[in-house]
Amino acid sequence: MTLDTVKHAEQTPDAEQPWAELGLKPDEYARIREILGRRPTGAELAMYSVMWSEHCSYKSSKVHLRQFGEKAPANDAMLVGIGENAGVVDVGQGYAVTFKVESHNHPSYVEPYQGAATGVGGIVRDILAMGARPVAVVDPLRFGAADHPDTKRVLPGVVAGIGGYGNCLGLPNIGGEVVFDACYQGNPLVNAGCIGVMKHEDIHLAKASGAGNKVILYGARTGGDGIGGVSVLASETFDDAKPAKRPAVQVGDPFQEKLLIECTLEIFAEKLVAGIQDLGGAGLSCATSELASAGSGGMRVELDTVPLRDSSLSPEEILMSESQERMCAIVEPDKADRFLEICEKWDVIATVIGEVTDGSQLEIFWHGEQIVDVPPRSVAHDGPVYERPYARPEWQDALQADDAAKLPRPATGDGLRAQVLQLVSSPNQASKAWVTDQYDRFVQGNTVLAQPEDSGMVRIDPDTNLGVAIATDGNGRYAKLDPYTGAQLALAESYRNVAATGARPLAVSDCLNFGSPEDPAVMWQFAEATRGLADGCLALGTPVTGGNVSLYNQTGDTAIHPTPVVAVLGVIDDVSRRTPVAFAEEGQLIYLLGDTKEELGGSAWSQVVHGHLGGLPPKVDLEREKLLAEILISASRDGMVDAAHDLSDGGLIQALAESCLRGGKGARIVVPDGLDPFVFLFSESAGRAIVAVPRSEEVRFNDMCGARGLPAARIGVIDGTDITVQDQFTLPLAELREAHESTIPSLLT
Amino acid sequence: MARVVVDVMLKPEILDPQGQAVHRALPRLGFEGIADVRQGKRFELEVEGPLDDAALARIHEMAETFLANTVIEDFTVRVDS
Amino acid sequence: MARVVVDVMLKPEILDPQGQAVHRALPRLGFEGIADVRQGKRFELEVEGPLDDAALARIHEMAETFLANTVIEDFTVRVDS
Amino acid sequence: MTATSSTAAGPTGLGNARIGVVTFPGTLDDRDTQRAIRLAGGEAVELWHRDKDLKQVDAVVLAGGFSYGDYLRAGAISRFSPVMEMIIEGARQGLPVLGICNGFQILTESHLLPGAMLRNNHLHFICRDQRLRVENADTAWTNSYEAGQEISIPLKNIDGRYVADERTLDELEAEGRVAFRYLGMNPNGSLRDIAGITNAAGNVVGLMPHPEHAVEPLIGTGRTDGLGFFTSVLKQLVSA
Ligand SMILES: Nc1ncnc2c1ncn2[C@@H]1O[C@H](COP(=O)(O)OP(=O)(O)O)[C@@H](O)[C@H]1O
Ligand SMILES: [Mg+2]
Repeated sequence: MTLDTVKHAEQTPDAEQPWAELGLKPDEYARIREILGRRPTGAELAMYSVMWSEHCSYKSSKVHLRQFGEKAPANDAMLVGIGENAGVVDVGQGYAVTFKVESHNHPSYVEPYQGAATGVGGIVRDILAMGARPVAVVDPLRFGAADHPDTKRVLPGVVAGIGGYGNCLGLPNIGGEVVFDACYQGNPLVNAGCIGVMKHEDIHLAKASGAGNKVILYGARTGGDGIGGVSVLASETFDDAKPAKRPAVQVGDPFQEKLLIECTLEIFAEKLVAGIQDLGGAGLSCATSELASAGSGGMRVELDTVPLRDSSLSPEEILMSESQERMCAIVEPDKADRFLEICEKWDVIATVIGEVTDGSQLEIFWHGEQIVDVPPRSVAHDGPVYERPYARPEWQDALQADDAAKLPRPATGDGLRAQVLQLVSSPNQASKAWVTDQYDRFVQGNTVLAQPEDSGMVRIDPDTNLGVAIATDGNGRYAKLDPYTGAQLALAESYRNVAATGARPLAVSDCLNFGSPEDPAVMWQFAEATRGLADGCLALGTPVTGGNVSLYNQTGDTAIHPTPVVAVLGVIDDVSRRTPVAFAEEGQLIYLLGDTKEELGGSAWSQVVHGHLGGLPPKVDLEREKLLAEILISASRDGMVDAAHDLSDGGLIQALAESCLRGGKGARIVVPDGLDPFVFLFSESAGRAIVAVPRSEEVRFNDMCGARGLPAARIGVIDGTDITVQDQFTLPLAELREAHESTIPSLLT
Repeated sequence: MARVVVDVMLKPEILDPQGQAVHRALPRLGFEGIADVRQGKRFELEVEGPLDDAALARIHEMAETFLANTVIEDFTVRVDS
Repeated sequence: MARVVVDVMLKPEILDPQGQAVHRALPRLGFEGIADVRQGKRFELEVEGPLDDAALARIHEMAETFLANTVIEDFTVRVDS
Repeated sequence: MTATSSTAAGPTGLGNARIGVVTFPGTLDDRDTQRAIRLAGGEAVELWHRDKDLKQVDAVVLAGGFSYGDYLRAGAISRFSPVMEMIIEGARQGLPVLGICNGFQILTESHLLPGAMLRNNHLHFICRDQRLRVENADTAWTNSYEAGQEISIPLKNIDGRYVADERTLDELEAEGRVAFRYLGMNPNGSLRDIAGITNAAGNVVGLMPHPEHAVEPLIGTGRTDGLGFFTSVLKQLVSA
């Protein structure tokens, strides 16, 4: 067997290399040769190919993502911005919060349980690597048509995987989304987000500095996971027959991850690490090159010291392995023993695999022979950047011209009633309890609000009641009609959801799910959505702190709807002031805040009743969103509202139904003067919410809205056990509940 | 009635956290000398009618498409006697 | 190295919802003629050293005290050949 | 995020009682259980699975979670830890021991309580607010309740189906050792709707639902029905 050492590479400049099989373009391969001044070794080629992939290098999206920095609003809360494992914001009282959303779409289609489970595992390690204790997870999910047979395979598996992993880690699941649309049939979206909490002084960064510091790999043994492509290298470099089989799917071990969390937190508490990085995509290649390039010196790694699960792995494969539940820490020599001791306490395997050098190169050795000698930055950060061509698709105009206003509407109260039932029982609008009851929302004993509340909320300090809230939203239908506006609507909705619970929106993370960047139409959608999101964040004063891009989400030539998912993080000084969704007190007054216009493009009604997608999505007015949020937050702080629910897909009637069902109380509603009952019930105008105002607070609440210029219309009162829309229809709660709650179970069981 | 057993095991290259946890616990319980443990599933099927080649072929297909997830698992079918 | 297989099945009187779920799904998938399905666990142990009576006795004890919970489960130990 | 509040004497003034909370690898609800003990007025003492002494605690809680990932069977691996040897010994001599969820599973695996826990009959993890009836209010952990009292506390597990043979079940019923029963829908197929049981002496109690998640009005379900478990044992320790 010949090892492709650096020396060997120098001596055999013309050796054929499988760069194309590894996904590199000719010019990319040429650039690697230029950087190194020779041909890369097999191990180097493996590292470059994976680190320069779309997934790791963001080569197609980078030029657009820059706007998040360029247009970032001035924000004192931002402690760590884009570029680290996750952003960090100041939430007061010395606490910092880190949060991020990531995708695990493709693996979840192949093996739903494990794909989703390892998706949770990955995002939790990102949060942990910042120095934080993970305190909650969220899971925005999208599946194909609810009644498609494959959805019965994918959805239960994904949900069981997210629950199986997150529940076992002891992380409350406090929010997320479940959306069905045929466009996700062959390509479900499994996004997962995590929040972590730490004190300011505990923030850790991924950097390797200080010559002589130890590089410690700890956690699971390294197996042949996720190295598909690189096996071609193994077969190139090894004379003996085919390499052993490599797993097509990664299996998560949540127990191992739980140990990793507790062990790492104990290590943080004793201040034993100088730098730390989780191992995710691209495994050791990514961790070592990122740590080294962020530090001041170089790094030397003895690859044969890496503990293996499969002894047949080649050095290239070890470098590329994406085995789960591993972390890499930089530790001062005199702290290494204590570090290893804590790992031993938690039954976590830990190995010194190298050290930081005063050189500038990342050098990797295999049984004493050098197989990698690269400038780490060239691997981690100097990947290719594409200015992919983009063009507004020619079908966009026709789509927007196909206005939902022309769709037939019910003319009678009975007709409205029937469509209300149809709406609230449709898969997208129906109760998601079948899914969310499989998630532990109570663990850690700090959950103040969880699904189906507008945002999840956890207490982070039991003494002061300081808390944080998070909501995630995205609407691919809106974004398909207009990606710029669609991205802003996702942001606005998430922002509104956080404010509705009484928390002040602070910062944003996103997961941008799109089709192939090689399709100019998709690239246009991506460019428009990122521009919309960046402009929106600037207007709302909530910076993007980090996120994730998932491209190539398509089946054959058909891309998914452009689906930017936006997570907004908020802070609340005293969680006892949180506002729930439930209408629970008879006699309280129901107010509709904001303006209702006739906006049905992309609406749930157009989808459910007519199977239609066309026209323009609702307009966005971010100044109005800010005002609405201020009113909701003030009203919560001053005890003027006992319940609030934002209006989004499904419009007023959907929100009203949810608040009534949650509280177990009915409502008597009057259609405001000048509004058509149908538009009043089904329009999806943004910037709106309904609130329950105790009678004693009505004057004060009205004065506040009046003084600040927010339209507030009294539309009814909490009462009885029916929802009655005066002169139109009456719907018993029991009938509504049956419609709302039976859909998902009957589709999936 | 005939009994057919389908054994489903994770493929050797796939991580088996359960088997590992069992393996790691053994020394603590005083059991030495076990080099590895893998944990899988065993299905016992009671088959109506004659257990001819056609029936076995059907069970094989059932194992392949349903009882095992061949992305990560291998299986064997055998008649229990 | 010798391989010993320990099969662990729920006692017949204990409800096996996993087996039942499999059984119920079969007709939908087009598989008829299966009267019952039970699902259990299979452990494959790689044993170091000679597989003599003493070793087998130890494995039997391991199965009885650890691999199976004899309140609810039966087990069998056999050498894989 | 450690709760540092009220470690001293709590509302009931029973602060001298030391209650151990065991952490196994994979235990999740240990910190919440410690908090619940402090809220009830006791002193929470951390016990580690490798500990070979019980640090002079007056009672022990085996907290919920997924010890050893629940691999093999829930509770099967934890049962063999050094700390369990001490606890099994102590329990036989009257030490109050409460097993919550995974802790209950460990107690059955240890044969401190009869029967076994199996996968829920619907095969899913289930997280819900669960109504229970306290059937036996004479144990170390239930004396703050009235027999027949209904409480609501969170249930969250995938291996929550209690089974035992008929003879054992009859015996449990006859001796009043069914401590809690599910009300409304049986959430997992547990035989005779059993949610929790006690040993004959009443010092060892196990149940699947989580009282420690129902001790503060703001958090979780918003109810405090679970606090009584912890005040019960404190009361019993003072009067002992
Ligand atoms: N859509 C996005 N919006 C903002 N930041 C992003 C986005 N996508 C990626 N980033 C940032 O780019 C950096 C690299 O992303 P990623 O490779 O996902 O991180 P990791 O290596 O931790 O998985 C991170 O700081 C991430 O937050
Ligand atoms: Mg990372």
